[in-house]
Amino acid sequence: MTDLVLETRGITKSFGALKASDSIDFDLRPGEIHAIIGPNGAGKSTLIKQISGELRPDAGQVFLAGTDVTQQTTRARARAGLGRTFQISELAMEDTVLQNAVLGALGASGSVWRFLKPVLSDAELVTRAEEALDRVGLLDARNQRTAELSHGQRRQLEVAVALTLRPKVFVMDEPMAGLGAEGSLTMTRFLDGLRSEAPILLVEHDMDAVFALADRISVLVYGRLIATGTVDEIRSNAEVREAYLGEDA
Amino acid sequence: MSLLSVENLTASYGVSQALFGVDLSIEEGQVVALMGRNGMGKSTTVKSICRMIASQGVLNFGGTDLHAQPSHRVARLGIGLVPEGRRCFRDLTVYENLIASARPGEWTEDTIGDLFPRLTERRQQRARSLSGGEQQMLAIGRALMTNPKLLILDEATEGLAPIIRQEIWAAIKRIKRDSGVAILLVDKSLKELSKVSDRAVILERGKTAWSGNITDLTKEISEKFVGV
Amino acid sequence: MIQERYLNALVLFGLIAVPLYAMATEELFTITLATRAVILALAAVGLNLALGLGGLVSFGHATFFGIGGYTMGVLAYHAQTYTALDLGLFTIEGTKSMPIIWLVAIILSSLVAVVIGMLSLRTSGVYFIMITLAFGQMFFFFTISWAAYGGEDGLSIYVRNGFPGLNTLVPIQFYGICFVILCAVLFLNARLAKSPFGLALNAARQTPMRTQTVGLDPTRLKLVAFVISGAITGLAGALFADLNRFVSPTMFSWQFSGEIMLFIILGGVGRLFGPVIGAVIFVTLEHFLGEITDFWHIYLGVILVIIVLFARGGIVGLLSGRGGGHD
Amino acid sequence: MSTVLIIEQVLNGLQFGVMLFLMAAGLTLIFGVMGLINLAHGSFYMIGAFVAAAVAAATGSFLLALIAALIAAAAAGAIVEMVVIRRLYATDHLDQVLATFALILVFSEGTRWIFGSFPLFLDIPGYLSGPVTLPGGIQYPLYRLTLIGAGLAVGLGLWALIERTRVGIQIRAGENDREMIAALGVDISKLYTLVFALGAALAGLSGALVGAIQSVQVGMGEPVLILAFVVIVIGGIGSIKGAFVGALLVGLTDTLGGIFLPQLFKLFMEQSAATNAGSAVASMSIYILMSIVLIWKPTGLFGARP
Amino acid sequence: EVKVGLITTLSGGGAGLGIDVRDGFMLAINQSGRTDVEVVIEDDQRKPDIAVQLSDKMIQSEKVDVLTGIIWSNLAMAVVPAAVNQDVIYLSPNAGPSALAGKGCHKNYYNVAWQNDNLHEAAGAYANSAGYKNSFILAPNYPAGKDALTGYKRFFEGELAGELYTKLGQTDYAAELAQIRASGADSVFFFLPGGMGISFLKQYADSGIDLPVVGPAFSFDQGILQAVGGAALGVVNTSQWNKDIDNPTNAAFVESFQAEYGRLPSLYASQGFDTANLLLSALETASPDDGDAFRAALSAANFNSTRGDFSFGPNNHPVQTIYAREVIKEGDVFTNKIIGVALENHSDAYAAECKM
Ligand SMILES: Nc1ncnc2c1ncn2[C@@H]1O[C@H](COP(=O)(O)OP(=O)(O)OP(=O)(O)O)[C@@H](O)[C@H]1O
Ligand SMILES: Nc1ncnc2c1ncn2[C@@H]1O[C@H](COP(=O)(O)OP(=O)(O)OP(=O)(O)O)[C@@H](O)[C@H]1O
Ligand SMILES: [Mg+2]
Ligand SMILES: [Mg+2]
Repeated sequence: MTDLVLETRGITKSFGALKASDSIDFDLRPGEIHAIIGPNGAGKSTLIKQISGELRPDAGQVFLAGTDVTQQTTRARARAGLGRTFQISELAMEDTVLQNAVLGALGASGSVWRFLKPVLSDAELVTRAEEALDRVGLLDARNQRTAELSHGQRRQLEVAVALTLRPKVFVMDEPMAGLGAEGSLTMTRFLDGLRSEAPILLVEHDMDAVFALADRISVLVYGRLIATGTVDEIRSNAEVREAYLGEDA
Repeated sequence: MSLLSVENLTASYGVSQALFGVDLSIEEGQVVALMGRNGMGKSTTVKSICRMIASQGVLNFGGTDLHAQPSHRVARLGIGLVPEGRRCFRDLTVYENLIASARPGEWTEDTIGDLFPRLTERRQQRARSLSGGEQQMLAIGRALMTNPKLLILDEATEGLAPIIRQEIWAAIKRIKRDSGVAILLVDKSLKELSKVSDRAVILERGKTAWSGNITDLTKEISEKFVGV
Repeated sequence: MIQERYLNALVLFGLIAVPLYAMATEELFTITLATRAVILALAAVGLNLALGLGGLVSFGHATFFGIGGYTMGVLAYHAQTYTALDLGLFTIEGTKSMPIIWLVAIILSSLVAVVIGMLSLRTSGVYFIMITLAFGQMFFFFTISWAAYGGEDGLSIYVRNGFPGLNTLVPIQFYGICFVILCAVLFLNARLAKSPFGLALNAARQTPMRTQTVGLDPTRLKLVAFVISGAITGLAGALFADLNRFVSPTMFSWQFSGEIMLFIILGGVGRLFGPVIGAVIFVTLEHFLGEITDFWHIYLGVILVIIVLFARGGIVGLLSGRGGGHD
Repeated sequence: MSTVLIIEQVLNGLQFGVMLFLMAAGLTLIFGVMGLINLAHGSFYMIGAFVAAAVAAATGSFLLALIAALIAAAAAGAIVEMVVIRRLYATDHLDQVLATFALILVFSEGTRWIFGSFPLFLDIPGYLSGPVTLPGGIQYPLYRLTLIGAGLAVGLGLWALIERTRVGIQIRAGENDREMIAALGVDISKLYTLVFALGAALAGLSGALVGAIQSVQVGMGEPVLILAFVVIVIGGIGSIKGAFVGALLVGLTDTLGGIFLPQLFKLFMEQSAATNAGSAVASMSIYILMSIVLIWKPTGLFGARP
Repeated sequence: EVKVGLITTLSGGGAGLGIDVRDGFMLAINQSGRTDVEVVIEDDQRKPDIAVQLSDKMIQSEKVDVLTGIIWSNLAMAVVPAAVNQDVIYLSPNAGPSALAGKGCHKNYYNVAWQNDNLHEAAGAYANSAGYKNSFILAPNYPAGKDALTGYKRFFEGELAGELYTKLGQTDYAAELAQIRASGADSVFFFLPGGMGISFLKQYADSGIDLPVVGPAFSFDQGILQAVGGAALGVVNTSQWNKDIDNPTNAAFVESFQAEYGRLPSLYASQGFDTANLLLSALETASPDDGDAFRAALSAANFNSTRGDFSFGPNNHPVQTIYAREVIKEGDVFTNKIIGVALENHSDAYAAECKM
């Protein structure tokens, strides 16, 4: 089982009486996009937070490329190759687009304890950052202040920062949130290309995107994984239709 | 006379201008879709109407010049806002969020509870610990509790599960059918918008680029301005 | 509107020209005032590193200022009384040499900053403001009752300490020392802000979550900033003590912490020269308003209120037309 | 030390705590609930005491003096809010620090300008003076019991206002998102002026009440300011219950520390050194308490907000 | 032409004392009618660093011959040693820290008020004469507070029922009062300057404790008494001056001060007045330019003091009589009345250590 890029075993987390994660076993294989869907408040973000290290599970373990990282910090997991994007953009709003990307490159290089040389004269970091910006189509905006970006551009920057880390696995919490119809399409195409680089754990409510992208889908309801399967299996699963999809899909 | 009429509206964030001349009008009881790509000025238009940023041009609501009113008066005239990004009061409980700005009318805690039973379950939980979707429901409930004449929903279904999205669309339809509330809708789902809206206004670079009956919104037009 | 760069150059020019002019016209006290302004500016530049870059609103920076001051006071006191300083395990001699005193001041304030920083950084926001204040108050009350070194009366050092090759008793020479140190620290600060560390620190202030997910430790970044900041303010404290040839617990007082912060806000948070301009203006106002009326605090207060209300981004923001710095 | 004395000292500690709460109550409202750093809180406290002293001297009535203190401080608060503070809600805390620091200067020197440089006289009214005997034979000043009563009443009233009324909810909503609560139809500007004035009035009231047993002088507000901040932060910002518990803790620590620390040091030190060291540590004790609380619970005892 | 620098506290909390010293000083200068004495006045805000800078200014820029005015011991300690070493005469109108009276004495430093311990020593002496056997004593925890208790104990012959150091700036004394009540003391001595004393006395009066209180004049001075009110009535305090000391200089001083400023003079005003008169008397015989002669003229103390006989000891500190006074009410005004002598021609404990 060591070829699993990411795995959780029996992850459990309670908030008071509420069980937000109830013994969740989840895995991510190389080269795949594995989507997690589920009603609002089902515990998707809570699961992601436990995978990324923002929250400690009450019980259970998280494995990253076969190593137990349950006790490790967010930081250590990032260094071990976990690239995460947030449901609500977490960016340094006063800084430029390039600076945000360089931050990612800097984190990956680990050479932050340098105090005198201007960071933007470090060709290696800047190249790495610009490459990532180029891939998401933000290179032209590199000197703009992040606060001036439109919503869609910020989502792209989120992804670019994750790209600079050259992660082994992407964990993305609702990357399409707030994107217009057109933006969602563009993002879908981009993620489709990304899967060859590293597998993606995708949490998303945009079913068009999920059905277009996912190799497998897991459904989370009230903290429990009630089903895992291919797009077609999930689409036709009565329980999933009732809890999540409605008559729509 | 229209309930809300907006003519040649302009607005800026500091030195950068965001609106260059928006025209739109809403009749009583009408549902109007406000569309456009990301960053075209939809939310800025909404914020101008609610007087949350300074703007110029005509802003008339039921015969009152909104530009002469502070933000809270606008709301009391009967405009209820569900803002982009939810903006629930983090440290207040669900219940407190709902009643903080409530005004008497047909929407009460009970009727909101019927619309979103989940909120009733979380009545004493603080908004900050709600899930994204729960917060969205709360924001809608909160706006309805002000019992507005015009309800403005800026991306109200963002981040919601399909089944809840359907509930919200159903709720919007119900509001449209049962109460005389007019609705201004911003949403990315063209399919749903065309089902509930009477009219559509499309923004392009801060200007009204197209407006008309929803039935006249052809595939070409929407592809040109919205991308799909 | 002046470009910030030119404004900064103008300030530097003023800091050179005014004392030289004062020396030529034998207005010695003007030099003393300028020295005071430069040293206070140095203390504030130190705080600005934590506050402006790292977002750490320390209401206890007087702690480091006081430690620097007492380092000077205690070492010079032992040198002046020809007694050794007994540290239990070993004894050391006092000294009247500025470079040694500075070094000790920097080391001691850094050490204290490490401890205070580690404890305080568990908190954030207003809690951080208050816990740093608490540490400052502890030092304040400790020195008040520290009878061995004068308690509330403080310590007088009759003759200013020495610097190799200079006569520090000549006001303009001592001013020169302080001014050069200020320039060096400003230079360091400017480089730091653009360095990898500066970028990361800046991000840690704005979005700690993001900083963590790229594999950096925001707390450690802030701690390092806090320590550098404390060391600079400590150095300023040592200089201040030498300017006055006197140290007392007031150097630890919360009012003083507030004053350093005031310089920064007045000048412009996060602006390289903000603290310098703030300190210069404050010292000038304090001195010249006092000559006009007994109730000059009222005028000072009104002027400050007007500045807050109408100069977003401090004086630098006002003059350079780039209002609303960050935070 | 006898048990009765120990009990009496614990009582003193609690009493001091309630008095601290009374002094901090206005600040709890402005800082804790509205989220505004108001360094000028001590100035309203001072204004209350001075106005009370002046009115008491002129009319001889303590009650009138209290009412006048309340009104004067509220008026000062309202003016300050409308002229200065209103423009600072949207900006960061630092501008508030600078502006309200400047206000301290204006108020302190303004008071000195109007009332002169010497302390004023304000005394306990006859009907509240002198000690009463408590069960257990403890002699306790009636006026201090009155202060306890006033503190408890103010605390309870504040708690009910903030937690139980719609206005309270709106105030708290405003602290989370001013723009949004306004966009939903609440006149938050007017509300904030009122709240600020109320906070100032409470400060003025406590200044007048406490001033009767302390010295009414320029600068009397500053130590109060710091203590009040300590109290609120220990309890956790935004929590009235926290402020109350924080006040009691500070009161007990301060009182009992002053008494028992020197005794404690005597166990392993010689007499006068122990007195010295003990008193030194005692004067730091509340700050030590605060840092321990914050290191243990970084958002105070009852504060939830990160 | 003589230039005098007067650095004192004119703004903020302790301004009342500084203003009194200044007013007393200027009254004497004006009465002398001399136009060749220029007085430069500066406000130290009660901050030591500001005081030091002002003294630098006085010495460097104003080139004053004489400095005076400082109220507080800690400010004096910051200013005086450096100033007198630069050959400037310093005349202290208040504050006499022991460090400047003993080993640290200096030929250019003259104290025209008292050595810090003096009034406390007198209080101890008075307590003996009043027959107190068991005193409870308290003072704030800072050098002047420690000096105060040491001074009291130096002369008091009875037992101590308790000894307490309170926090500097403390305003609530419930805990201390409970301890006093339980201690079995027969008298209380306290040194709590400024607002601390006002608070203590008010709370003491309200506590129902009925022991006699002794203290130094600072908490019972004209400026403060009105704020303490009835709570101070009957309390005995020690002072080298009072407005009813019977000599022509004093009578003229009290009358002219009242006429000029519309209030009763305080202890501090009398000290400012005496300081100025000492200076004026020396200027009659010598010029500050002639250092030794001028110092000799100062040491002679050849002036009419408001407190009657006044002379300097070997350390340039006063040798003077210290009285016991009682707080009384005259019409609407609270004031003091001399009830006896506490110490006759008293010098200080440090004079022997002074080598000049
Ligand atoms: N800190 C917390 N304290 C208490 N309850 C919490 C906390 N965080 C989350 N919850 C609750 O846990 C449940 C799961 O929340 P989570 O954010 O993981 O949902 P989600 O699946 O991501 O929903 P959405 O799709 O709406 O984002 C929700 O009911 C939420 O209210
Ligand atoms: N706070 C702000 N400061 C500066 N510019 C802004 C700000 N908010 C929005 N803008 C700019 O104003 C323009 C209009 O933004 P607006 O938010 O109205 O767009 P929108 O149509 O609502 O987009 P979306 O669909 O992404 O929500 C954009 O170019 C955006 O970059
Ligand atoms: Mg989520
Ligand atoms: Mg929008």
